Amino acid sequence: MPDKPRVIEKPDVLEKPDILKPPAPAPLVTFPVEVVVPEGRQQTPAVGQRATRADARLHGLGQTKYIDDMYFPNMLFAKIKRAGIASARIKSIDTKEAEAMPGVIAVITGRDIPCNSFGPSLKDQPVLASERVFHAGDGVAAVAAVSEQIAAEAIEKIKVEYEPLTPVLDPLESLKLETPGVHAPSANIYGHKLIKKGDVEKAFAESYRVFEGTFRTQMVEHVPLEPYACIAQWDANGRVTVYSTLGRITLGRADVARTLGIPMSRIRIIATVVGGNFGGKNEIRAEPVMALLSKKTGRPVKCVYTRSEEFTASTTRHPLVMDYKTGVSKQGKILGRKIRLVLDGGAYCSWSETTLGKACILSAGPYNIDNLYAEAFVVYTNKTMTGAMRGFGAPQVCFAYESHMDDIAHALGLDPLEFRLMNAFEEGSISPTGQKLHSVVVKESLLRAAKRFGWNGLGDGNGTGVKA
Amino acid sequence: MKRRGRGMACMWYPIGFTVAANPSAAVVKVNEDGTATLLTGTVETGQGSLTILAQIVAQELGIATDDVHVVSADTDATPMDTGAIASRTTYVTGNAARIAAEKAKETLFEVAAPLMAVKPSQLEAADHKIFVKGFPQRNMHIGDVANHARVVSGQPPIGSGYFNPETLALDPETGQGKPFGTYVYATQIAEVDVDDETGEVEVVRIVASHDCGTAINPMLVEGQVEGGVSMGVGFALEEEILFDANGRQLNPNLTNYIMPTSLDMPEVEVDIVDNYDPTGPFGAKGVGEPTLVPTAAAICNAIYDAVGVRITALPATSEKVFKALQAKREQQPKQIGAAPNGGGGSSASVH
Amino acid sequence: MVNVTLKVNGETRSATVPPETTLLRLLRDQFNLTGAKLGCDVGDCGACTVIVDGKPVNSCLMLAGQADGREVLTIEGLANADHLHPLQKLFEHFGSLQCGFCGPGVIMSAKALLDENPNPSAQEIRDALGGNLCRCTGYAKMIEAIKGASCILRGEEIPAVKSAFVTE
Amino acid sequence: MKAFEFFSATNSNHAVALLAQHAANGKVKVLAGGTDLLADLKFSVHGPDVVVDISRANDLKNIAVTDQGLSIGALVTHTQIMRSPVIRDMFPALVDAAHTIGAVQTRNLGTLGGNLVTAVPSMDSGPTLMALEAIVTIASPGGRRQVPLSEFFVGPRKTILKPDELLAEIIIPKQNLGKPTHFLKFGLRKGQALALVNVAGSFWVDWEKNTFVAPRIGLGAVAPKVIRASQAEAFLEGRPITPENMAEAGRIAVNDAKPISDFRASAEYRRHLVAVLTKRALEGAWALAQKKRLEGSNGKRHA
Repeated sequence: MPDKPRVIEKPDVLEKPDILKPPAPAPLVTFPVEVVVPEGRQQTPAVGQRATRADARLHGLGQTKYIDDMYFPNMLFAKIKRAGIASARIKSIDTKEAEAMPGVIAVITGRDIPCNSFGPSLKDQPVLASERVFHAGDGVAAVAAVSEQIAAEAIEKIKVEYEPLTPVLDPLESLKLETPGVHAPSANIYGHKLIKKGDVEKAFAESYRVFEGTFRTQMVEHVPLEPYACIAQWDANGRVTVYSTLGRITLGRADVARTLGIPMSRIRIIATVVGGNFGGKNEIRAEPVMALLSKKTGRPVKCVYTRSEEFTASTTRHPLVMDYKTGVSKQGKILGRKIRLVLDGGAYCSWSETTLGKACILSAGPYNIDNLYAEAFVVYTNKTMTGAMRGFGAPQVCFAYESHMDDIAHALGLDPLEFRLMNAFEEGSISPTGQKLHSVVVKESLLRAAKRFGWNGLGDGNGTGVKA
Repeated sequence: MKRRGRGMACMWYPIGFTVAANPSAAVVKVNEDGTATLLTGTVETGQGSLTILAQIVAQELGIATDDVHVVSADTDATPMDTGAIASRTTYVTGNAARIAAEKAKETLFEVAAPLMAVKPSQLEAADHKIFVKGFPQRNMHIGDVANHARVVSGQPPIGSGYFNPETLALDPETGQGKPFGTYVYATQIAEVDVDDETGEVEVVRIVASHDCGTAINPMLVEGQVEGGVSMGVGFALEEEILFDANGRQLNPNLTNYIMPTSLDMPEVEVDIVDNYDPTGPFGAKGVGEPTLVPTAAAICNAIYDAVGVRITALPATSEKVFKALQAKREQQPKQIGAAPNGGGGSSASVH
Repeated sequence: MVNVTLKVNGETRSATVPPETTLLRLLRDQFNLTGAKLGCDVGDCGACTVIVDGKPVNSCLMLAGQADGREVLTIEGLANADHLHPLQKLFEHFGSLQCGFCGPGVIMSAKALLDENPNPSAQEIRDALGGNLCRCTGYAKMIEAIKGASCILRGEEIPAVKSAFVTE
Repeated sequence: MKAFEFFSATNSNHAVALLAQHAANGKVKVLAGGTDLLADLKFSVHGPDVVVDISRANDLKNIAVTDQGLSIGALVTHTQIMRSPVIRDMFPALVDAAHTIGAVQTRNLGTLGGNLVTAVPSMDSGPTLMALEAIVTIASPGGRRQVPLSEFFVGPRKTILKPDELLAEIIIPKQNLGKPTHFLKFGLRKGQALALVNVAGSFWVDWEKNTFVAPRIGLGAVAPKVIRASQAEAFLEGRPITPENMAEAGRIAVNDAKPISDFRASAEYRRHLVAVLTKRALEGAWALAQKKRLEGSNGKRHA
């Protein structure tokens, strides 16, 4: 460490050949030459063994290669310009200044995308917004440059002129027909589900008591520790290889083929190892953009989302507003239940249809209820799009029906365990959709958990004092 | 003063897509030494699905987990798979892998049968051997059979198979039908401490009893439950994407989006409910998603048990719990902590 | 540009990089040591944790210039040709990692803890992992493995694994 | 991150010289631990022209008891504070405060000086040092000057430091050495929490009368800068040490606080927390005072 300060001039790309050339070869990484196989992996029969994971050792050695750990010669780095405004009409996009920057190799916008829409069910999501912005995380342009730093500076130089529009943010507002359509001209309700069984009003009339409650849940992010990453490499045969953090390569390939307008046989998708999914990596994001940038430059192009893009430009968990009404007999048998669910779908459909369906089907809980009316709606808002997330609506409705169940148990002076056992499914029970259920163990799980926990009857809602 | 409470929640959750076809295909190649390679289009996103699939193939072929190498997640090299979604991999892809392994095994039996002077139907595979049912001493090492299959009888033992859960479309008017092949069930019970001065909630302990059919690998099931519970704790108490009046996120970073750290996690006791589903591979169903489903409800029920306030909107932040306590005290100034009937989120009406 | 020379996993390495280069970028892009991960780039997630002069730090919050002349240990330097570090062995044995992305950071934090505290309590382990976010595991099996590794390092028996099956 | 020039200082004088040299012609940032600075630079659209790295200035890394009091160098890391036997013995509150900052990794890099210079109202080092009436030494080309910490902060992320000045050391004056002090922080989670409110309570005891002597209360995250709860302090002075008086001091401290509502918490809730945490901090300090007395160590002011 020299004592005198280093005097150095501002770095300039043209004098920075080092970032254009691939990194130094990897040093020898040490690992045991003798591979000892853990016992569990060698046992037969294999099922039921606490076998260690095949990838565990590489994980522990830091040798698992995630996409951001991969490098190809001459690789470029891409960044996507985000709208930063929830609802607007795009008047113009000026990319000249960015294109002129030293180190910038290519810039594309939504107009460069052959078929600028995708989605698992409704194809309502643009790859890059070209006319309209539907939520603040929408991408509007992309830059490929010789370094991530230059790409990041370049997107700041892209000038986008917007005509701001009033965003729709509240799902209950959005539900009203007079509310302007997010995807005008159509109304904001884009999914509806209904499950009917017996006569719920009659059941309420015959009930000893009827309980009502409204429950709400929030928007949640998946937070995979590995942010979204993608590398696309277009070759001379017109085939493109896409390395992507995708949990569903089959659907991914179909979407890439559709948006690029090329046959599936020309697309190879490799998901390598994905650093956490939880539902957030079940559809394409920037794959078509990287493919086009690679086609345009003839070089491999890599894109890694920043943590903030992982929040604003990826799907999230649907917030729900849930109205419950339940009629019970004096003994505590559930006679009827009426449910209304409103799902905030955000800007795009994504996996909303699946979430809507599962939320509605599961909303009554694992209970025998002869009279049921469950209705669910999903609406657009100008918020971050919601999609698949661990549980597809189940965590939301479970919060509602199980909170509701406890309220009823307390009001009837019943032990929440007894009340649940009294109404829970058993082998052969008929589900809300009329399905005969098999291998049902709700009661077993209740009893085992209660035993393991040391559950002892109904509480008084005042807890037990413990030292602060 | 801290008050301790406990609350329970149970749930049911389906495996696979809602009605829509969600097939998986798989290819199993038995190598000349009796080890095997599985080709699958699903993706390892952390759950350990590839290890589970290897165990299923190994079980079918009577070899060990370590004898099965899995190639995955490449559209050029691996067969179609609906992917790592909807807690379907063990059940759907697992069934496909088992069927593919079974077909490869049939070839091995055809090759071995004449060598042991029996019919293929009289053979079984276990512990690296193919043997005559009821006469385990009459056996051949699976490697010898596999090698014979290639170099002598010229029948490379390769099997492919697919599986798609059996469903029935739902009636648009009544929603009646059969949307899923099977369901799993679970109960979680939470113990919490609530600081009745600040509203701060600490989750002390969670007991989680989960059904996943046969636990192909109990260690990985535990891992899924422990991870799901942590996501459930965040969902219950901390996590929320917040927006400003113009629809822009206020906290799109891990500084201000609050998820559980190691210091925020309770002791989690995982309990696997013994169960067997005849429609699953070796009785297995799945476990990925359901693990976080009941957590928030159990915690909020425990908060109610501790201090008698019902949180009706997640997350149950300290401030929300405090405000609920404040409202409750104003409601019943004289009798704090009295019998909470009516104090809940569900109002009652008598007929 | 700045010239940096540092000891990485016992080997002296040099590079000339732009001043704004972080230690993480230096390790990953210049030295091809990709074990340390970029998860948030602002020191919240801990996936980039490496040990500098014996202390775990977020390599995304340290400039390459600051690391000049220092000793850096990354996950790649933990095992040797003969055996895995007990932490690596037990993280495998207990299934402590799932997607694995947080793993290198978690293991380096644990290594630094055990170097200073050969017999940490569960709470001390939780505190040591407080800067390493994990979304898959709920941390439980990591804590088990770290406890186990501390036993091995002290030459004691590893406590038996809690099984999810309770015999009724 | 935007490009900038990088200079590394070998000691505090060198650092001040570098600042003087570059502050004239451009925006200069001082890099100590870097945990706040680098996180900021990664988001800032207009970065600094020059970054002066002082992390190697070893003359700013000492902890020592001088005739002025306890001197803590600006570059002492939070981890060093947690492990310093002197500090652990005299001011467990400083140890607790350091422990609540970020996580191990950030505590290993982050410095006490950096925490103060960043001047975020929710800083965890602030309340305790305010309660202990700390003084800071500022090094500038003209030499060194000292100011009370209470005058060091100007507003959110603003201090009195001029571009060519450097925070050199933090001094806890002699008369407060060993003063029973307790720190409490309330965050949105246990690990890596940002304070919604943090409070330090500190007082000497008149064991004959069993009354508060020189009570001091520091409040964080409830005003544009870290403040003292002067009204509550005035109330406690000379009053008997009782749970009622501590609770009342908490209620009074609410008037000293001017919290804002943000997405983390409402002003109303923060005010409530001020009352509860102030009371609890005073209770903690009282418990510590009694413990120190039993140990026969300094539970009361040195003669």
